[in-house]
Amino acid sequence: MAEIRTLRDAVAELIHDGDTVAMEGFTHLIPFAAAHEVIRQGITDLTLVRMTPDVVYDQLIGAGLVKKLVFSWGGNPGVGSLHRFRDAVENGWPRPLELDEHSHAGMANRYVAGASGLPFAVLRGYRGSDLATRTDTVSTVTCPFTGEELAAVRALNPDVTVIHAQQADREGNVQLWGLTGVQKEAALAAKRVLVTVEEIVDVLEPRPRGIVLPGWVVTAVAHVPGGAHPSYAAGYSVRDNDAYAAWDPVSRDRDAFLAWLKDNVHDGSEPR
Amino acid sequence: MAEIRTLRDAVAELIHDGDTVAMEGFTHLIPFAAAHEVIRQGITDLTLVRMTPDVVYDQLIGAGLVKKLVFSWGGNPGVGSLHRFRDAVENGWPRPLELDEHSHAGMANRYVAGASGLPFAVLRGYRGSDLATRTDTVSTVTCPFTGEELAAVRALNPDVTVIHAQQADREGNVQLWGLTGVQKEAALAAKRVLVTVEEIVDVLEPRPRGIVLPGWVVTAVAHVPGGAHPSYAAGYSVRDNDAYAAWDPVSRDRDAFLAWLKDNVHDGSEPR
Amino acid sequence: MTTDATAPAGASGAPAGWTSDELMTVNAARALSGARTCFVGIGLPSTAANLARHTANPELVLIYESGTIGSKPTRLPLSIGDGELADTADAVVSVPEIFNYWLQAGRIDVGFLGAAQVDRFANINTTVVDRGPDRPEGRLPGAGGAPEIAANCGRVLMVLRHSTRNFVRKLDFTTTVGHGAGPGDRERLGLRGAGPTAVITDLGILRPDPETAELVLTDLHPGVTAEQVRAATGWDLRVAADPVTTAPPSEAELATLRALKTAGRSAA
Amino acid sequence: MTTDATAPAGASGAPAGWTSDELMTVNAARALSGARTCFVGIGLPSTAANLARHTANPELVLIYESGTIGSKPTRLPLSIGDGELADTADAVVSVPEIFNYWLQAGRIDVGFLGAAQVDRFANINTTVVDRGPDRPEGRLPGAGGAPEIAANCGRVLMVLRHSTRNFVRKLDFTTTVGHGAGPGDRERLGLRGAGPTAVITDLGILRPDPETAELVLTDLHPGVTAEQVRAATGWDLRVAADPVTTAPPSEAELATLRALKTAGRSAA
Repeated sequence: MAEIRTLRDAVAELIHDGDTVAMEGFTHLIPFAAAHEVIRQGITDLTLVRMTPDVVYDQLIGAGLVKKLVFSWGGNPGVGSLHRFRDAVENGWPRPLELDEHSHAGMANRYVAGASGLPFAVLRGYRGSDLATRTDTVSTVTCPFTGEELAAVRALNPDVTVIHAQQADREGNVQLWGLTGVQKEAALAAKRVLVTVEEIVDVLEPRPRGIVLPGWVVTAVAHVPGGAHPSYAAGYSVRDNDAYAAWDPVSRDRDAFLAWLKDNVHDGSEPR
Repeated sequence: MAEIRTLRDAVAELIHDGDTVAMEGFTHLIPFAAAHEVIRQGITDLTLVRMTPDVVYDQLIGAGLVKKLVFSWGGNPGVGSLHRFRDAVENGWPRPLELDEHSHAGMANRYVAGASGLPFAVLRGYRGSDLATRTDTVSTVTCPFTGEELAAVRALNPDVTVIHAQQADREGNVQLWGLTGVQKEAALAAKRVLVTVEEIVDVLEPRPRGIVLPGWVVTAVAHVPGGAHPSYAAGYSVRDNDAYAAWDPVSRDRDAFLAWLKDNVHDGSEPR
Repeated sequence: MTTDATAPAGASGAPAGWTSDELMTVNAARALSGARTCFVGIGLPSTAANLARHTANPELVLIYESGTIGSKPTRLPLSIGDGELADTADAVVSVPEIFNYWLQAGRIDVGFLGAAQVDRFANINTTVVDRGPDRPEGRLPGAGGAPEIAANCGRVLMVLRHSTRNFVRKLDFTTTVGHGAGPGDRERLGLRGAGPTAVITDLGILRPDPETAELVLTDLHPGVTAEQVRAATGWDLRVAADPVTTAPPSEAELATLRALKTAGRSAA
Repeated sequence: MTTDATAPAGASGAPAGWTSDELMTVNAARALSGARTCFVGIGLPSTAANLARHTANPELVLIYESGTIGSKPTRLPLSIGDGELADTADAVVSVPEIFNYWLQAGRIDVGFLGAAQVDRFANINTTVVDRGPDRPEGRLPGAGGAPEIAANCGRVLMVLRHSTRNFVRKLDFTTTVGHGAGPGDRERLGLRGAGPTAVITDLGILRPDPETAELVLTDLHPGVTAEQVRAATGWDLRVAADPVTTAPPSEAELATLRALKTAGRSAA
């Protein structure tokens, strides 16, 4: 069964320099607080995996902790570009950023293969796209029954997957509901799983549109109310759109970003 | 959106001689009433697909309507053998029965491939088993990244899938809950979908552990309370274990079976 | 130039004015008339698809890549993860499921996409742009769902603002295939469906020539000339023999669009 | 012969008697001591696994191929679709998910199987039996989940009644691979885990020889002799140098097993 830890201890124990880390949450339930704890602890040389890097990875990239990004769409949803991501890719600031770039369908299936214990997944995808020319994790397989050629994508098996959920019980069983994205697959594909939760409850009541991760596939749970802010946590908080909009000017400017990082993450008063 | 029809009309319209038909429901929510309507209408030369043929396919096979069975486990759960199935396979009565036999994992993945619009699925399976020697729907593929050889199974795309669910609304949106087995995959893999339901409601309230099939992927809904009897319908009825036990002596004897068929299906008073 | 252009105050019951963005969105919504299901990209496509559900096509089933099927938002979703998309949906499924069981299986009528760069065969680049020999590649957001949306829907609609920056002679990178290098290319690549059937912009509508698959200007928005559109296009754009003029936005269309946008904003 | 055999009334607090089936089930349950997760076949394995959860291993996570994870039934499930399996589970998932994400990914400690025919390398036949030259093949139920359960769990336990009909020199059909043709075969075939580590019967327990992978009689149930077991085995069964005698069922084990069975029956 999963152990219930402080965020600080859980991050220190589960995430190490050089790890491949997936922090998932498709717009909803993005584990911002855990990412900020990674920044505070200065865990570096990370390969970050995420379908939609979002503001959360912009912050990690800007902090200089990321050597490689595996992703399929990198923008600030509803606002514009991720400027720290662009600055790293275009100008190598604060360090060069290697990319492994896919489509959403490809990334989703890479997690599915990882969760399924398979080395690859098959999909109708990438046909005619230049994406395959820039990665070695897309190839083809031929159907042994029809002769049709299909895309193959290599399985993703992160060292650690971090997600945010609404609830856990005291045995570390976790329930999330609403848009649950690719979180189950990302968690089951990983060697270690850290879940931050809004609430720890005595009994997890099954919810409509809920998924449950049993405690024995979760390594650690940390109680971090608001741990998905500024993204949504259905049933607990709505999206802080102002924060997403406010990110744009901050991220456009290196100094503004560094000041933001100091004030809001290093010296901030977030739950740890 | 799905049309709401009588069972008689829906079966007549959707299921034809020679069709490949999947009636799914993993012990729970088995569409018995629809199968009996197929028997009454004498729809024949069917290829039947189902992971666990159960008593429901024993009846269709005994009625002489089935030329081929695609399956992975054919028993009377908790009771013993399916004697009509055995009589057809071993003695060709009332007609020979061709088999395409798989493991559960293989069958489940064949439906997944069918639902996904892929010609095949990949799994770690069948290794060292003689199963592959008796079917042309198992083969191998080689991972283009690791060189590992894995099993490939051919997609299943039934002409018709028939399932039983707890509820539909008037637009033909369907919700089932509890053990939902492989029903979503079987339905989405098929060209036509018939759903019998316990109840037609004004509004489908999302249920814990529920899945919804939107009306636009369902061809017809028939209101057939008790349509899963003698299997379970969670929230509506429990399993009639006596009926499963009583099936054993009936199915052991050809004459007893024919008498049962006449009394209970052809002359019976089931909802139609 | 695009968002501020307004039409003159209309006579005969027409609204007092509209922006070119509104013209684009209204026409994009109209293009969804008759569709049963639409896989909706966020941004302009989502605005148009939601407008369609409130005007031209109330029965339209909206499908978002975040896993919602049959969403019926009363305001514009603020992101693809907006709770309202889930709360009002007929079904909510995982992201792998939405791509594999719903999109890839070929059961969606219309894929609705935006784009950064489009070429004459309606191929799309959303990955990188070449900014000249002395500058690094410019980074765009990336593919998202587009390659498989364009590959697996019955047909594809695109909506984007018209400029030589967006409508280019040659893509710097092909993220998503529209009609490839021309007729027969979709079949050769094993892509399902008809591919892009209309590119709706703030100036007019381009559609592929049935013979050559090259985009042709077939519709002009009120007050826009073919020369304006050609000037905003990076290749030598062909113009249909007798381009039609799109109907101006109706009062109902404009009122609905503005109400949707206001509701979306106030919910922020 | 198997189900009616009873032990003499016990002294020193032992229960008054037990059937050979109860001996088998109690020993099968004990074999689950220390396991975290068990993928449970229906029938004898399910009875044993449920008994284990009420005796030797209260924390045991039961996983059924119908899609339930962490079921905690208070009575024996009557079939794999029993509503109680779902109602008491930590999670309920689809059948494809249980096989792909949970079993195939190698996250289950123990696979617990029954069998119709077993050979000396603990390979299993549940497909067809040869009934002689003049008769058609006899039909068995088929593979079910067994091939992949045996291929993907950390180790495999088997429970079945002992007779020359079940323990055969040569399988008529290999449905499920245990140790194949001997040492190294699992690795060669790419099968995960240790394979079958114990075959628990109504007479005793067989375990694979660490060197040869051939099943050896290592444990005898109280009152059973090695010769009885050899006579009930279709090959020349090896017997460990000093086979241990299994502990008789405790009062608690028997009472719990009988209560589970009664509850199961009365719920019918």
